[in-house]
Amino acid sequence: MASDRAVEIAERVEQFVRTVVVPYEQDPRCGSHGPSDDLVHEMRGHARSAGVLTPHILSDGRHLSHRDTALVLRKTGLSPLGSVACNTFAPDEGNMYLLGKVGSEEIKQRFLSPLVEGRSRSAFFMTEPASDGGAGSDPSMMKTTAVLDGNHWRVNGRKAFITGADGADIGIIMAASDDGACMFMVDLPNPAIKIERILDTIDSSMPGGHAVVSITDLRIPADQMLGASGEGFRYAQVRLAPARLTHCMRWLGTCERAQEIAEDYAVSRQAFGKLLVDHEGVGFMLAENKIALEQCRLTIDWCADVLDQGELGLLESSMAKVAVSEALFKVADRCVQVMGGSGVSGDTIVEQAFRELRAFRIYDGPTEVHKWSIAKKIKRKALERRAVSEEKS
Amino acid sequence: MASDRAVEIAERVEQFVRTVVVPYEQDPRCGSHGPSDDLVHEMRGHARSAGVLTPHILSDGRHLSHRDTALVLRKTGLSPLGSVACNTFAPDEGNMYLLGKVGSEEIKQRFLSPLVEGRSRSAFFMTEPASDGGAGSDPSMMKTTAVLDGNHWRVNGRKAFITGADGADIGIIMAASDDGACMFMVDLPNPAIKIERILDTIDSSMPGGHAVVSITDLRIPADQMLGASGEGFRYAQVRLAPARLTHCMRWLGTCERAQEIAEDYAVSRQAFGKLLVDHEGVGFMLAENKIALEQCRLTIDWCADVLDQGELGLLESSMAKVAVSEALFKVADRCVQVMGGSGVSGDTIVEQAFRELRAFRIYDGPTEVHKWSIAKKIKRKALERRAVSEEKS
Amino acid sequence: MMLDMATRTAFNEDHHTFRETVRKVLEREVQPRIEDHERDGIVGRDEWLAAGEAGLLCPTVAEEYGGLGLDFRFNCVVTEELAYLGSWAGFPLQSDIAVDYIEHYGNDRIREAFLGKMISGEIIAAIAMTEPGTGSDLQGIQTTAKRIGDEWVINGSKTYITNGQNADIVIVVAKTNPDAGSKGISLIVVEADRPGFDRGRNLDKIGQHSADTSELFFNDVHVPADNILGAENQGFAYLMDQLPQERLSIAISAQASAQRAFDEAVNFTRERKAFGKPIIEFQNSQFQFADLKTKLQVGWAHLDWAINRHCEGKLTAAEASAAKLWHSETLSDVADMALQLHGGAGYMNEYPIAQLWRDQRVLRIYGGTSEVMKIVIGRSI
Amino acid sequence: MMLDMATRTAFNEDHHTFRETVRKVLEREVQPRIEDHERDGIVGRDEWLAAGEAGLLCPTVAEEYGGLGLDFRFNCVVTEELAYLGSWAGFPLQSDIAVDYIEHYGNDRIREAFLGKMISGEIIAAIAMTEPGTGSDLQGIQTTAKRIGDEWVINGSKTYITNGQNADIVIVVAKTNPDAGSKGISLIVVEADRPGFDRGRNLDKIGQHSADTSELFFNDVHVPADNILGAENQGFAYLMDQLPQERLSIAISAQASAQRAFDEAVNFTRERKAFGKPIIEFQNSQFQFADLKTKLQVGWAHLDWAINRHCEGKLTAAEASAAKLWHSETLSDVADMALQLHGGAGYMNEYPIAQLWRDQRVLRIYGGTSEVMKIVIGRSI
Repeated sequence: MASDRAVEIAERVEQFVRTVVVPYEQDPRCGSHGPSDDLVHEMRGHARSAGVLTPHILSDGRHLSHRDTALVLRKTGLSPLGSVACNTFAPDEGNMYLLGKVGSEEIKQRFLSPLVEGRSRSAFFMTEPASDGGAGSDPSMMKTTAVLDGNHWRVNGRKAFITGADGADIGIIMAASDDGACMFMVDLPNPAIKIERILDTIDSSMPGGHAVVSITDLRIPADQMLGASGEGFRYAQVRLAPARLTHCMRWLGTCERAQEIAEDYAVSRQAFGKLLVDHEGVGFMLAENKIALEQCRLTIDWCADVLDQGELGLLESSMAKVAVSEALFKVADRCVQVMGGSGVSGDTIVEQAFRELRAFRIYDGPTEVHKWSIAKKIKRKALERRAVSEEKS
Repeated sequence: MASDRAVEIAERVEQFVRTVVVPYEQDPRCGSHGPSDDLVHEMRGHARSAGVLTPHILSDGRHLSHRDTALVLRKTGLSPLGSVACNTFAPDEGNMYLLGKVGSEEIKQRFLSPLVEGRSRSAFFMTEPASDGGAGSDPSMMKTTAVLDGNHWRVNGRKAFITGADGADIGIIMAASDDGACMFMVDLPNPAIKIERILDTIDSSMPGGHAVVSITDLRIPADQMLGASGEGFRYAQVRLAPARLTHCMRWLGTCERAQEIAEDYAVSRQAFGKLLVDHEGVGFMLAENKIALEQCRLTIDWCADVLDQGELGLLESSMAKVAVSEALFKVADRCVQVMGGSGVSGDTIVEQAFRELRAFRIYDGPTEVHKWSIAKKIKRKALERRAVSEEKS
Repeated sequence: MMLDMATRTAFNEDHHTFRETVRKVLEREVQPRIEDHERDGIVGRDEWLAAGEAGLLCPTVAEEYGGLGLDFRFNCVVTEELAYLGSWAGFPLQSDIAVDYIEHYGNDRIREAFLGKMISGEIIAAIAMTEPGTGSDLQGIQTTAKRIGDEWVINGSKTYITNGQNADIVIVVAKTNPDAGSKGISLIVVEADRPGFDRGRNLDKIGQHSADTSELFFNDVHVPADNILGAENQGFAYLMDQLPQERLSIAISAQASAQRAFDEAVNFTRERKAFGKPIIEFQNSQFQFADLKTKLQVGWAHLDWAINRHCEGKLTAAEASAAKLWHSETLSDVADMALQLHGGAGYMNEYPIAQLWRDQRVLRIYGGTSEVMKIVIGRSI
Repeated sequence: MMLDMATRTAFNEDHHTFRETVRKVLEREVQPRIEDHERDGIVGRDEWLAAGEAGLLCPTVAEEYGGLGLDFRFNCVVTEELAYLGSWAGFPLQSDIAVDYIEHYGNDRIREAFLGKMISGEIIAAIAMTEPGTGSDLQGIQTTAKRIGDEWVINGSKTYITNGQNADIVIVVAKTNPDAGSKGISLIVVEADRPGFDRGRNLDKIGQHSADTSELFFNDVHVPADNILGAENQGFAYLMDQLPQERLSIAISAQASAQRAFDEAVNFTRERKAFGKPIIEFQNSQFQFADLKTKLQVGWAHLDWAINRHCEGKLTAAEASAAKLWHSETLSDVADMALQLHGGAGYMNEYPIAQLWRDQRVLRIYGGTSEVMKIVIGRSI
């Protein structure tokens, strides 16, 4: 169960998102690469006043439990702008989590604080262009290198799909040293980090969009390494499952809102002499959505409980990511269909939800990659079971 | 969370089902109308010795919580014979629940005790033949009548799909008096209750199968009325949601077992030079199953929690029934497919699981009837929301 | 990359020859400008005129009205090639839908005035059916046309009108007898330069940006009485008569677009590697492709059956609705999986699959939603 | 209730006339005995002889071998009608699959001995491919045939063999060169009265009880050397050659069976009421029926395309596999929903839909599972 504290925070967040953020949804500053930084700052100002900025991190720096976070982030997700307004969006939310877990005091002071205060934006430079043969969804193929050069590291490489890189103030850069993968903190912009282009994508909720970035002879002082050299993959795994899951939380909120909009549409519009909702063809779609949304909530809470027990939760978060992203996409698709022509227009956030959820079935590991790894785990366990039963007999 | 007590019971049940019940699965006494009464008694004897007979009811007559019951019944369901062996099967399990809730002390003594002790079988005479225009899945259309005649009731009517009627010792009969629906307890067999025929159905787990029954001038002493006259629908609702949910629990267990069998098959058999599980076409099906099974468990637990809070849970149990029955059928279907030719043969319980789950998408309310009622509830809530927002503006 | 004709059964040599022309014209006139069309939200007049000059518009119009008098299969060729190319230029609306109303139900003056120029691309037509408050349920429309003297006076508003920005003439579906339900509907041609006619903004849509789509407003618009198509209050019957062809036309677009999605995914996954091998070699990819290829094979066989049946005059309303339903739903399945097979590139608008995926969503909605198709088919059982 | 020919494109008048005969024979000889077949797990010899006498068996066999030399469409007629009737009598295995091996690859003695009697129904054939340890992967088979003098000596076991109980002759797929993988496989005819040949029990299956299905055991079975079909070690190639027709045959059964499921559901829901109105009138029922009818329309169009293509010798292995995949998967969808529309009656075996639902499940498995179909199709991309 979510704590009373989380329930109270969630209520304030919901109130804020519904009354303050939702009216911004038709703001012209919502562009195809996410809301402009100007709009972000304006909404953040309101969030600060309302006491709902970075609501999942307590004033002493501790995070809510994953289970509590699930409730709060669902509410920030009620608008596609809500998570940006409340500073619970990707990649900052995951980056804050990571820095809180593995950052030294100096790093926290210098890089984490401005993020928590909603004054800075950050980007996580991990994925590399698959076309270069680099690390697509597979971090073990890291091609970006870090070479120690006196008391500095020199980093070279290319990164792709870097969400929020354009306009970010802080970067976490992953590169391979002789010890293995490392992470570095850098201030942005930096002339050695060049945004080659910002991709034009079908989703549009994340400020700065998704960029392809080249890193050329980037010099980073040695004390800006996050943690220890060669530990980068371990740190990435710390971030991995929670970050997957917070996507699920936010998009669940968005689809719950899409469902509300579709429901409202279905009880306010007539076709062939009766309310849309009274057509079974419509009512059944809404019923399927209601069931699917409940199951998504349960699946997220289940995985959050696993993480709260201190597990890495790689299997569980894979299962949750597949289940939630696929189910929410179907929910959004049915909302579009219930609303017909207005479902494909920008009049409501339903069409955005549809586009966002389509992308979510791919980023943070496509469904297929997760199924592949789940199948491997099934195989391992079944072989163990077989070995045990053969031993017995 | 399930209680420690339930975990302990569940472990004993699982041990019993796997070691004692599973070997009976190829017993020739497993017929197309369920296991024979002879086989049932034999297995019950073992269950009694192992201390796992009626494991969801404590020695003082109290039931485990619904949440605890969920864990225990999943384990009895690990074999399609397990729930019969452990006396947690339909309709007895639901009937025991009902009698425990609304039966007088005399009724409990006379009718409930032998059921709990696993010495008797019972049947619940509610559904009426749709072809007579009677109460199919719709109890408000009850056509069976009960007329007070001195200190007896005289009951006349026809009932259909009466599970376990053949061979039952105890009947709960629903009929309409002038006050409305009533329930009566009767000893069986009774010459006034004639089994017209036992339906030949695609499922085969329930002793006695499903019967069409005619009731002609059945005389029942007035003190064998369960509760009060006219309260029958309320009582039926007491039984309704929990009984729906225990089906989900048992069949979840069965499908978990089917998945184990399919997994074992996939790691022991080669095709085109590698283990079946290493073919993505197979591995991905097993991964989908794993996700679906977890979601079914979560959905059942969620609904059980609602019931444990004292709610009727009609909406939640409708949602759970649709979600679980549809998902488990797909799980069973994929298990069949993974196993190819042996999946459609009687060599393992996989083909039975497939047939049983097909039927479960229909009994206890077909998916469509549940979606219909969920849609009505969505409509009501959306209209309320609309009224509120119109009032505000 | 082009549509394969080897297994098709609807076309003869004449159609194949025509297809070569169509491909050349589209490659020269449309393909280089698709990005412009997407950005501008509209296809330019020049492309319309080029299409007209090359004989791509309205090939079925009878010779006596300046047309070529060809069979509907020639329309199919254009519709297929355009969809396969990934352009949503409104040519099919002109050729497969609008022109038939003018030719079949217009009087001599109307035919004279419009047919030739529709063939040449000088006149672009739109059909104004849907209204802000109604979906596919025509009986609910509110736009009225009142007979005053020798004129019709039209009031109301329409939305989601394809070719709405470009249109020179609009065939307006209006109530001429508001009390008579479906028996009080007429079709009236409104020239876009009539006072009181206004276009709303070019609507912001999820996809098909090249197809201009607008709200249209009619505020005391006067047109001559004989701008009516066919008889007064018979509009509903005319619409019903034309619907099978419209729905077949959408089915054709859907099938060709699905083939394009498949071809894109095959090409992409042959090049792109993951975990050290081309994505196409993973068994899951193979299985998904097998599933899609199967659907396409079934789809082409069915589409040719439907085209042949339509050209023989046998395609029923229910059959055409089933075609629209199946091909548009199948397109959604195919496009979705084709995108998924692209991985991260799939949601980059620069890849054709991303645009195609956005473009296709509305096919399950326009021309009658899937639900309306099911109502139509359901009634035939 | 019967299959509608009005929209079909594969058949001419001769086929229609033949179909009338087939219907009469099946109605007289098979339909009254379906319950017996289900109970006994086998179709009787009398029915086979009656089918043979009426010309239903092996219509394609050349006149020189005592056949009628008709085209494969006549086989299609029998297969369709049998599946629509709900009988899984093994006639199609005999006519569409087994007889071609004998006719195409058998020597004169073999043809002489078996063809006439296969046509008359006096000889029933089976094909023994699958083994207990292998699925559709032929390279994994373990049954061997060793050449000793003038004989083949066969050892091994087979399972899931249709017509296994009835069979008078069995075409055995055996390894004649165990080290050569797919290039070491041969086809050898084994007469059922040879010493060392044994039948296992008639297998307990989920459905298709009327189709006897068995394990077969070969324990030092001696047959003459010229019982081999075609050349030694060429069996794999022959199997590959014949597979498209086998898969098409399964696709035909699937489509006809799907049509029957639909017709059953329509009839049932017209009669049966719920909440006071016929089930067919609920919008959900209408939508489901619309969806099913659409799939059937698409399916018939595709099936006729495939039949025509096969008869022109153009149907590829990948196309036939796609047909088998699509029609069997579609059958499962249609049968499942048709059952659901029956409600409680749907899982009563007394209703044809319950039997049909059980019967159809295996079509996605036999003749190559859906997954194997996808492998075959995937390779063609």
